[in-house]
Amino acid sequence: MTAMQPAVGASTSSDMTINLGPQHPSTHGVLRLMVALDGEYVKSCRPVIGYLHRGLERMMAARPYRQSVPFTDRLDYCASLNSNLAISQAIERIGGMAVPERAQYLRVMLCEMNRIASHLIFFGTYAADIGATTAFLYAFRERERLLDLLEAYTGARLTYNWIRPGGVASDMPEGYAQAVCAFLDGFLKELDAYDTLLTKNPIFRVRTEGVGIISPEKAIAHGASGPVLRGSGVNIDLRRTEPYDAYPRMQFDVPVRTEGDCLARYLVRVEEMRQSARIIRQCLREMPEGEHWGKQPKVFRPAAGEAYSRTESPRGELSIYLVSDGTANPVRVRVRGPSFVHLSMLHELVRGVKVADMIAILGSLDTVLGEVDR
Amino acid sequence: MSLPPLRRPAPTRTGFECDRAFVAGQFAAGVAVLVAAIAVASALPRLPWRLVDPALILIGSHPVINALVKALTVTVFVTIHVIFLIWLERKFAGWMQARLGPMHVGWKGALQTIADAVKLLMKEDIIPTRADRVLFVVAPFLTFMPTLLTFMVLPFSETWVAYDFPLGILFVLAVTTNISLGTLAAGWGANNKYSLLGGARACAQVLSYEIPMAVAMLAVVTLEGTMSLTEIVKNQQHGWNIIAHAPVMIPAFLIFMVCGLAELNRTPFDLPEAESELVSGFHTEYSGMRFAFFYLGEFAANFFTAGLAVTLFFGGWMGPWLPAPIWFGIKTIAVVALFMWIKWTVPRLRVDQMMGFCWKLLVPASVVVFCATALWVMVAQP
Amino acid sequence: MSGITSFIRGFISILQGMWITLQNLVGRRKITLLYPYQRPDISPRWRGIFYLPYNDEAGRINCVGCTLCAQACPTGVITMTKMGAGKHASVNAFTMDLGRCMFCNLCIEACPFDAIHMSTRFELASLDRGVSLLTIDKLARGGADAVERTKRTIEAALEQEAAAKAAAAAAKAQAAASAQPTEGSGA
Amino acid sequence: MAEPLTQQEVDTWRLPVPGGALIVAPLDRLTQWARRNSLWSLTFGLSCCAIEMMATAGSRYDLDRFGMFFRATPRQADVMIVAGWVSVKMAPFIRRLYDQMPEPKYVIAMGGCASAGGPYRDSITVVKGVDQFVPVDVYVYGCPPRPENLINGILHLQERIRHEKALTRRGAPVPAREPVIIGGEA
Repeated sequence: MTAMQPAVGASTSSDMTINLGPQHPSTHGVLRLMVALDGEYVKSCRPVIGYLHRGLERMMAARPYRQSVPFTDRLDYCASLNSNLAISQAIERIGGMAVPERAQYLRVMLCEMNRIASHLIFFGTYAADIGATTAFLYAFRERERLLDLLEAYTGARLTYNWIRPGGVASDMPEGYAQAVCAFLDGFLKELDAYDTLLTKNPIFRVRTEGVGIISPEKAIAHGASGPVLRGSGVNIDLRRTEPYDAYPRMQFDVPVRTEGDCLARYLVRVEEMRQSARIIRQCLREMPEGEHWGKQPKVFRPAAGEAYSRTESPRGELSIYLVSDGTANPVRVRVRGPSFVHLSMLHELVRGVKVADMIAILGSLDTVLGEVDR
Repeated sequence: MSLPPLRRPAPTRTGFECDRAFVAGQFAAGVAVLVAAIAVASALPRLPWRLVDPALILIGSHPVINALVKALTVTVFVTIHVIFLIWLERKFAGWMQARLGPMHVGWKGALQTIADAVKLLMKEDIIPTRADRVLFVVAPFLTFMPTLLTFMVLPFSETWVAYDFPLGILFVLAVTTNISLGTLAAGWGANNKYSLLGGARACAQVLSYEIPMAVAMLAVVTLEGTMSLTEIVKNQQHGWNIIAHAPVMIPAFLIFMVCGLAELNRTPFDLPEAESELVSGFHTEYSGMRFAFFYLGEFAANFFTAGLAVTLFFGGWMGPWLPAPIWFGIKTIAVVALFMWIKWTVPRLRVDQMMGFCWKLLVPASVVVFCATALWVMVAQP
Repeated sequence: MSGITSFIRGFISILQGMWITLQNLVGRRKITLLYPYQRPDISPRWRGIFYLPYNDEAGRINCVGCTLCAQACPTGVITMTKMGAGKHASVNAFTMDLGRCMFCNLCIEACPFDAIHMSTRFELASLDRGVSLLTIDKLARGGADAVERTKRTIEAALEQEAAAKAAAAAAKAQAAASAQPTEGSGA
Repeated sequence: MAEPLTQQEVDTWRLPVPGGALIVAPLDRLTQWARRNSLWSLTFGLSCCAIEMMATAGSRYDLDRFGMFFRATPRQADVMIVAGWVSVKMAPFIRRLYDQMPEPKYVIAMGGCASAGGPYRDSITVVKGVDQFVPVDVYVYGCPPRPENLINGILHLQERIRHEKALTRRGAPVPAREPVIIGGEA
């Protein structure tokens, strides 16, 4: 990241530098923040990253194309299927594979289910950051029900590796659509209860309203995407502006809020869960019969060239860039992670706020460190 | 999704073979030692005690012995009820969060707190190298002792009160303020930045919220015309304060509750130990038994604050059929449950919001309530 | 005035929140699974530790040692050494390194002989790090016995094949020998 | 606390004092019992496994049943669950956190990465298992392990504490046991 920002005002003896992290309950992984404090006020903040670095891009480049999919599970581990989709799309583009229509619907359904799971983690951890432990456990209760469904389909709870180049690894089990619909009915009711518990709570509102305001210009200038961008009033959603898979046929609203503060980002995510539920229902209703798996070459050696895929992960624009030289392994894999971009805004956002606000702002950016460090 | 039904496996844990004879021998030897000890003890009365008897009678009527017995009773009571309260809090939190809480240690986890206490007792005791040793060692006791002292004047019934102090409320206010001294000592002594921030927050918080709390209590004093806690309860014979004088006492009780939450560092005001910000706040560096004392003090204060609320607003030990101390216990636990309920529902305030809430809202409100009570006394009472 | 109304509204919403927690406290069923005493509802598709199924009819495990699974694995979990040859091939050493495995299912999909399956076994805790290296005795259904029987089956088949080959060769030689005189005579 | 005594325990208590076992045995047993039923864990998530660790603490699996809950500070923790891969940059911090924990302390390596390097064993930046720099008591394999699997590891740890001389730390060796993961049945 950038060098340490000059402190606001002159340094005095009352300054105190504290290390938040790498082990700290609210850094969501192993982020380290070197924070200069003047009493309770943050004078400057310098994020230190790299504690989860494992050379993932290089590891993916050292393996045949299709073997890099399981590694993307561990890229953004809150939303593995969305990461699977990003690399699968890139591989399909570089190899010129087609995806059957049913597989497209299955992909959209899986991604939206994972989006709900990911936003539930955000909801829970954000509530815990603000101090509401019970909301955290309620969110995880609903997430368990969703994970049961995902487990019944994919056979894993967190790292699915189920969206593959050319389609989806298998079709749905019998009676799955009814089970998903039953879950969604209960889930939407629960979501309303959470609104009452947390969103309407005056303490939660005073903690998040007007805190960490990102102006639309700033969001665009930093390359923010996803709920952070839409919380600032910029209506860009890749599912709508550059639709892929079955998204062009889906009816859904893109929630946008103009305030740009922590509450706006939170509300955008909560509303996105409702829209995801809508998309899943549409998928289940309109899903055509057919193959879940396209025709694939036995030995995958794409011609020399490059491909770039853009997808809308729960955190924002997750893109993967592949370069091929005609051999079985890619020459270069590059991941554009939204968390990394959002984290780069942190030091500007937290200057001059209180420690508690810094935690609220960091939580509202919803970074996943596995994606930041790669 | 047809999934297999739940299966209940056979118990998996098995014991190991052992030298039963040896153990039996050891136990027999131990029993022999015990029998010998009992024999010696039973022989003791046959010794020429007549020579010291008058001295014993003299000491037994001595006020110091009397006081020691009472102090010991209070300490034992506090320890035991804290063990119960911690279990209750964990079960309460568990049920509220759609889970079960402690389950496998004793019946429904009833022995959980005892296991925690024994474990904390056997843990390594760490004093950080660059800590201020004196402050670090003294701080847990500084937070625990004032709470223990306050139990002295808490009336469990008309007779079950260690010392019926005529100025009980003044005593309570004077003593509880000292808790912040302990937290500040802990925050400063540990030489940890999180502790320091937590200690500073705790001190500011407790001192600020003391004012509206005191004013709310003074409203009760105005109503009752006495500062003795026993007298206050006795005056509520014809109706609890909160019912008989509802227009002024309900606001006073709300103010008292909010300030009580703040004094106890419970959730809307748990900034001194805010986990997501300050790791563990002022007790970040404490381990083992020293940490247990903080816990003990916190839960004892919890019980005391609830007991004070019951004494001031809910008629203390008054109640039909059951004995007085049991009524007091039931009411107090109910108020403690209310504390827990609030704690597990709401998020946490920011530090400036917390101070603003106190000085901009609670202090004026408490003064208004106090004046209203004075008016109420003049108008409603003959 | 708006301050007072917003304060009252906030107070009411806190009460609403407390109502929700109260409902959970007394009303709703707790979802806790008492795990060591109750077994979880595990999906039949759950990707647990894998095993080599034993084919009772053929008297052997299905694996033929083609290393397709090892090639499909992104992390090099599987190593094997082949035993036998041609149609009667199997493995006599097949190790799986649990410490590397991502449970990604790629090996199972790569296998053309249906020789590896994922089981729903999920209890993989141990006091010993060494257990992560699973040998064929532990992977095959039926354990060392199955491996031994596979070995015997393969050896028997190989012997049979060798015998058949030898017999064929002998027959050929005999035929050649019987044909030689005519050839010789022809020459 | 009602199980028969082990030979090992009995040997430990052969004190030259009459009634030695009567005094030491209950104390030792009590300490073991308290330690294994009150394993406070350090809030320390690294990566994917941390999400599963959170799920284990969640309502469905509820670690609080075993008296386990998460403390944010190492001073009040008994067990460190290392959940996720450990990079070379992170390893010194884990060692430091381990050093800051008071004795007796235990470590659970959760997931393949923390146990043995996991899928990243080829990567130059990932440490090949946390037992390279802290003593690990229980290895929980899986990628990531199910919450039940983690609870299973915790039960193993409780079992291990049951077999150690409680008044000292780690005196008795852990008795040989059937390896858990092995065998073809599922």
